[in-house]
Amino acid sequence: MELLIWLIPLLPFIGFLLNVFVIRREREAGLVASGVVVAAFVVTLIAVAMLAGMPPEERRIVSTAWEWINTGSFRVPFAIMFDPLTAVMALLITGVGALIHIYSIGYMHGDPRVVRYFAYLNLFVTMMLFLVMANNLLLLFLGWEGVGLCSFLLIGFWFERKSAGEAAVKAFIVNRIGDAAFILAMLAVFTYFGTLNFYGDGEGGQIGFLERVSDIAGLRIGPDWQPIFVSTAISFLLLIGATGKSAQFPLFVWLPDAMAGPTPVSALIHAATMVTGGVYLMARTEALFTASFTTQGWVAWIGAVTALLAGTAAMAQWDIKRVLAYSTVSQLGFMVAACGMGAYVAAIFHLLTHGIFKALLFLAAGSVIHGTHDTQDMRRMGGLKDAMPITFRTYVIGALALAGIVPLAGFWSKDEILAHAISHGHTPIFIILFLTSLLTAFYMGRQVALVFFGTQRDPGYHPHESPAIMTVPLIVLAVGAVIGGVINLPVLHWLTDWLEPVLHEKAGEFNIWLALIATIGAVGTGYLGWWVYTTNAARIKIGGKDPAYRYSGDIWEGMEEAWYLDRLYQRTVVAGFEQLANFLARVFDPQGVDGLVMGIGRFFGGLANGVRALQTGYVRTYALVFTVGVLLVLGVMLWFAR
Amino acid sequence: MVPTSYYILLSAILFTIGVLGVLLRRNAIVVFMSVELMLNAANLALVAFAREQLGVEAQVLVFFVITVAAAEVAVGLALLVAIFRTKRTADVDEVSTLKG
Amino acid sequence: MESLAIPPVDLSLIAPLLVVVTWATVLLLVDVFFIPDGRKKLTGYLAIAGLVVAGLVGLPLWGVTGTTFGGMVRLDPFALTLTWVFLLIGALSIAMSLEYLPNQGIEQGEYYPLIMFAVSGMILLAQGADLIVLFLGIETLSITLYILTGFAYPRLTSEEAAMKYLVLGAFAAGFFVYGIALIFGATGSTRLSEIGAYAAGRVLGDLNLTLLLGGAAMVLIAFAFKVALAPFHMWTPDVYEGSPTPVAAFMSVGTKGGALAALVRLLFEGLPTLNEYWLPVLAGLTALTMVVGNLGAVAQTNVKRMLAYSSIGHAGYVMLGVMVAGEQRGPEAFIFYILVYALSNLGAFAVLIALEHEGENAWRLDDFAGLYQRQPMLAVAMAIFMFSLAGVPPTAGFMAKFYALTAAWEGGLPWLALVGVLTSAIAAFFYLRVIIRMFMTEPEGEPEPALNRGLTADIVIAAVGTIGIGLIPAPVFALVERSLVALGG
Amino acid sequence: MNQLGFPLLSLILWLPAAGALALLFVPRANAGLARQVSLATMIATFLLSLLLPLRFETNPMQMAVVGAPPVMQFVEEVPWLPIVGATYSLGIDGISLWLVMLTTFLGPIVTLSTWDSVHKDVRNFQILLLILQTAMIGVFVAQDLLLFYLFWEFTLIPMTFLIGIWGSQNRIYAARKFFLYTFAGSVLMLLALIALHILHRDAIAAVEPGFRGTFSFSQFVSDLRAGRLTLDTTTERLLFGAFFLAFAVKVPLWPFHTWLPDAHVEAPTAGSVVLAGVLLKLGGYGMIRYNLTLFPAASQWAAPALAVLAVIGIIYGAAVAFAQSDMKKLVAYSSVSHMGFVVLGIFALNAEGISGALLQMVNHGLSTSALFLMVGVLYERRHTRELAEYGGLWKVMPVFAAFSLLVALSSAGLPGLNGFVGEFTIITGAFRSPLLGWIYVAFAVGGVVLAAAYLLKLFRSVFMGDVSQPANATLPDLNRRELTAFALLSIPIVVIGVYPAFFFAGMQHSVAALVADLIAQAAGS
Repeated sequence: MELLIWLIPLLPFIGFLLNVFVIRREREAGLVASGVVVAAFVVTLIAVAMLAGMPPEERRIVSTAWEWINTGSFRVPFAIMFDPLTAVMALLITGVGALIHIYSIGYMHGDPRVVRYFAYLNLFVTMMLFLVMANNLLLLFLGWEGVGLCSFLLIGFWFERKSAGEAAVKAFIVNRIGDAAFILAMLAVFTYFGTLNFYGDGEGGQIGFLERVSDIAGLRIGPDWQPIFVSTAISFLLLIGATGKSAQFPLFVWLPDAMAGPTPVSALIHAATMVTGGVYLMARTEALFTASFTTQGWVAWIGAVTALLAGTAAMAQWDIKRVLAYSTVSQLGFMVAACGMGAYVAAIFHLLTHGIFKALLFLAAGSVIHGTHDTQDMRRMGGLKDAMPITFRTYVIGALALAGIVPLAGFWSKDEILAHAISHGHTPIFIILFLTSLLTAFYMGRQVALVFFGTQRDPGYHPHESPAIMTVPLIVLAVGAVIGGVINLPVLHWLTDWLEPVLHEKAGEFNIWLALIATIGAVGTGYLGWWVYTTNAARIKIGGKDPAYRYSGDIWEGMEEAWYLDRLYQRTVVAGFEQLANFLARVFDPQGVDGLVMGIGRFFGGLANGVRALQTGYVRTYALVFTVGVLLVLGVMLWFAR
Repeated sequence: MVPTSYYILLSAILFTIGVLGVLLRRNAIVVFMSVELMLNAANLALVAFAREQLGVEAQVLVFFVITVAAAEVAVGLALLVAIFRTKRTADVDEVSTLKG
Repeated sequence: MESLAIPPVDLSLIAPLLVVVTWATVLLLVDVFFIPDGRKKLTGYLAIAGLVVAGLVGLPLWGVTGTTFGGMVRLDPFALTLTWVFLLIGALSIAMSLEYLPNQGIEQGEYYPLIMFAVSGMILLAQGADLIVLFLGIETLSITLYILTGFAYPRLTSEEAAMKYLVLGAFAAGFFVYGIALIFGATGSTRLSEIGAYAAGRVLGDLNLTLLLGGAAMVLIAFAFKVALAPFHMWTPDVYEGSPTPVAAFMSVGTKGGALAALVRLLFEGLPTLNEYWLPVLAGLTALTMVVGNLGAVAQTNVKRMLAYSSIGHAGYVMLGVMVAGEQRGPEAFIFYILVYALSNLGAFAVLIALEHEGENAWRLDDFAGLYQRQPMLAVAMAIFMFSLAGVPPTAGFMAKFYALTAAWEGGLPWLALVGVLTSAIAAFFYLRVIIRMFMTEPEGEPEPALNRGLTADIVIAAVGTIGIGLIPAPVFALVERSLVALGG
Repeated sequence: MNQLGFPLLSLILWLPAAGALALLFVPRANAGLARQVSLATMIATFLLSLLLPLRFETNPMQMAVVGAPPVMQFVEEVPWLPIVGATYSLGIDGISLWLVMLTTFLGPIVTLSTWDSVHKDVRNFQILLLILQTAMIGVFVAQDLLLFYLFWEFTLIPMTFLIGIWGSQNRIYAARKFFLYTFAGSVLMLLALIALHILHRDAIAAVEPGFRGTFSFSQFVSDLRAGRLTLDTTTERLLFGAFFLAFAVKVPLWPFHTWLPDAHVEAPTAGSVVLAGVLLKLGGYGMIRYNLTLFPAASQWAAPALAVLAVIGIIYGAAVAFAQSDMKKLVAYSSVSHMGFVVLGIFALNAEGISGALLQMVNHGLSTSALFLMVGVLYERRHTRELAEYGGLWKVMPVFAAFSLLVALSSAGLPGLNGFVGEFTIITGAFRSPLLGWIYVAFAVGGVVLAAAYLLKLFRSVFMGDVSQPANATLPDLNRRELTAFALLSIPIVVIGVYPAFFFAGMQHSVAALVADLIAQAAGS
């Protein structure tokens, strides 16, 4: 069993190594890469089956490979584990991952660097699996930064484009800011618990910190006038880490730019898996978060604010992928808000369904882009439903799922979050999230209308349907998007039960009225979005303004720019740092620090010239100096003897 | 008998005159003479002390000093002649090419 | 007046000195009558032979301690070791002069005996136990050096240097004699041991003590002048620059060695009990010397002049050992430093000579440009000497400086050691400048270095010695240590 | 005493010097032979040094006893300068083991890098490299303070020549600055050495008349710990300061760093590699070996202030690196930032911090060497180091780009590679240190973010974007030698990242002993 769970991350890693060192041909690369991920999926299934065969309380397998760091009291094993939470994450990663790998074979066909692409993809899956399988924060962090690296590599995959390089670097650095907080959180955890392990290794060794969060109950640090609970400090730092990775306010600015990468990458990394890392982290360390009332409030509000901000931004985008990107940010906001409200199961549930239908949407969008010869501006699309029937149908299924229409997957998971919000008294949060869900339906209606309805506005290309290797994964995912909700249906709540050993949650009440209102609202706004953009289709010009701009003006522009947050950062933080760095490098260092050093040199140079000036060449001057010396020496010696 | 201190005072005055001569006069010959004056002031002090202390060393030294002075002056005058040949001057301040 | 009794004389105690003086005198005559112009090099070889013989004559005297001439002259291992060092300095200086003199057109046979006389003066200084002998030694050394300085007649700089040296030297001599007079007036003796015995019993307020101190101050000043301690150093740069290069080389190490040897005797045989008076003064002068010497060198672009200032700086370092010669390590540091400094400095001057041609002063820093590309081994040798003078390991210069600093710290002068290391950081600047010019710039029509046997021998001996002593200093230290067993009494 | 029965350390130490001597007999014009002899010597030295970790006792019989001197292995001792009690004494412990290995490991890589970059006076270049190698190993293995100082200062000479003769335009300025700055920095250490010698001699001679003093490191330590030699507070702090200044300049700790960018920019590639790879480590090593061991109380006293300097250096170095348009300068300032971490770790004064600092020194030696090699590869092809001159090289030189990315990530501290382990261990140490704490770490972690910023800026400017300059379009990818060098460097970069425990194990015993003493001192004072 221990060996088996090691196989899960190792299979993709072997694929990575093969792709780096052995494989040189495109066809083999795609097959091997997809093959190992499919194999990993199968192994995961087996592992899940074996896990299910164990009594619920014992459903955790821990395996230590070697002592990773051992210095002083600081000891971290290289250890992975497999428990119900990990299992669902691993299933999502390998399952959706496998489909995306297969899809990529078609999508990336003909690209000159396709081998490298699959290598990156395999490495990503490896790292993502380490992220969810790690049994300590440090190994989780390895996966955490590892997926960041792969994200960097894949966003910048078409590095010839300037925007790709910039977006890649931006993604990495913004993530690093969150990671810095993550590091501090790890230090704090280690300081207060003496270990970074989540759980004990099951062999009578040290127990993990998640199992004894009560150790720090009531412990405070900080200055006397403003002490804070240790649990708050740690969880807040983790939250910052999560806002980076899961693209939450105020660090979500990297995700829209990240769309510069190949579309399957957006589907895998920036929709289904990597960006959910933050949510996973919060769910995993749920014990720490629930220990801090303060942090939970922050988490909920950050999630809600992000959901709303990104939802509005998604409404005003023209780029087919940027709509989905902001939508992803918005949906992640839902999950984070759910975590903040303590609805971890709902968050994970939404994470899973979102992983499926957002991957579907991205892949379908990729199919659109593929079929329109790399067109991404929706103003140049229109009327594609006839040319791309399968893509169209799957896209609509995805859109409906995202909009939360009964009985698709998205409905159940979103509803669970909303129901939790209302039943636990988080009314303001509920209002924001509900509003956002309406916006979601609206912008999906808008997008479907712009892309698939009306007439083709740019006649410069001939749209065509994608090959089967791309459409088959779409169909599979579409099926998933339709029936995915089944895993945690209100009456069955399989997922809640499955996760109970980890998250210790009981199933919530199903609120039929809420479900009814939400569905009606979603259908209504979704139709509205579709209606506005089909009827006004004639007004949409390539490079022109949105029809809604007429009514909302600057507000629309603000939405289009995601409320200028990115620009604010550019002008304050980035520009400020660049100016400071330039000042230090061009002025302070050469003239200040080095100037001081050289000044010492010049000082002695001046003294030296003084000595030189005294040496006049006149022998009588020498005699005079001599005589002065005589008087001094005599004076001093006789003064001593007085 | 004249007290030794008188001799010493005189020798000190002579010595100081010698020093001032070296410092103030520009003619090389006068400078040499001033140095001689210093040496002879010392000689005076030596013999005066020799008389007081009844020691023989000081008197021996005086002979040495006279000899050395002669040698120095011999070398000095030779040099002076050499310099005078090239530079046509006996002014010590004119001979100041080496400096800095 | 008591009757003069001739005290018993043991000539064996001054055997090396006798050999040198006699040999020089005879050589002077031989040179005039038997050696034709143009073959004066032969005189040089004979002079070296004389110095070697003198050194060999000294061998059986190792370990002998004794005084003669009524206690005016003393022989002990300290003096003997220094005698050997001086003989070595003399021989190396002569070796580098052999080709230099004809190249400069100033070849005269008297040159070599004069060097030998100067060496005899230095030996006398090392052996002197009486102020009169010290005076004699210092004047023997000085007067020969006046002549040697002006040896490049009719070159004006040479004459100017000689004149300045003579005027100031005679001026200093005046103070010396007057100082002796005062000391004699206070103590009634010129014998160092008797002065010491007298001073031991004196207390403050005693007029004789004041007299003694005044005299001591004046004598010290005369030595300070010879050693080139600031502010009595002013003659050094001009005289070194003006004199023929081998003479400058000889002077830089010889005068210092001789004068300091005498100073050690004077301070620790004559005035040990008065050290509370002279130590602060000398320490002050030493500090000033290290600062002035090294700063002065910083501003120089003339390498010869730079070496002159550097020799002032080194006078300060070697004084570190001299001042604390009452301790075990002081005189050790002094002898070791003089030996090492002699090797490195003579080596450096030898390289300078290699670059010098008649009528051209190849002393500008620029003349060293690209020397590495023209004469790599010469450049490497010069680099070794420069690093040694700067005190960078693994050269002997480092060991010497290290030991001098240790001695100073141990002798209770940590602040002076501090000044020493700080100024050595300044010193690195100008030594490095020569190295940079040699190795890191391109040559552009500088004079071609001309090497000959004498120079090569000098440079090789100096370089091997500098590196060898730097890496394995123990044997030399052992010798130095043994030579000091009998000092101080 | 010596577990091998033959003087292994002496062999390792003098083999490069012997190679240099042998090179003297190679004709000056025969560059090829000179390179081969040099490379062979370096490889032989490395192979020989492999015996060290193989035969190293990770847990020596004598356990860490408070008050005992460090347990040295492979010890050799021969009288050298009996008049002051200095001996030719060599030995290594866990603190020096990996630094020696780093030095010998980088040797062949440095030599390989000269093949394409040095064409002028090749033989003498190799001679200097070999001599430098001996000097650097000497610093790490010397167990006598005078011997240590000898090697310490001697490293300046070959390095100055390497910069000054084979450097680029401003090489003379850089060489002079390098020599004078570092020389001036260490003169006070010489004085402190002497002071310690005399204080020790006087203290011991009071008990054992006739004692002539010593420079033996372990004797100092054992007498200090046994209380036979006590230093009053002021003296200890002054001595600490004198030693520290020398090391701080070498590290270089902010604000003593300004010689470094000049030296790096002007030095030839091999020179930069040695400078960054090993020479800077001498400073960090010195702090641990001498400052912490000899002056524990003063270390406690000074730690917070020095850690502030270290943190300033981390941020400052990173910010200035970010603003550079010259690649070498960028990497040079990155060294200031990274070595700031090392100093921070050292003055955390606990096992995590110190072992982290030791490992980080090795890491920095590997990654920064590789970065300089990378700049060298580009410079040899295009003869410019301006970032703006490059772009899109990922397409032209894919293999090179891959290695460069690995190296940049290692330097930026990506988990799974070496840099992360070191940095993380250091900040763990700093965080847990009662003297420092989370504020230091918060700023230091800011340096981690900035590290990513400047390294990715470097990587993006060079490798990403389109090939804008026609001259870049035809650049050849790595040749065999370059590939070998990068591949060799990549091995430890990955291995340390994945299995650092092996490296920590070697140093653990020594570090534990050192920390035990520091704690004992803190409790005592």
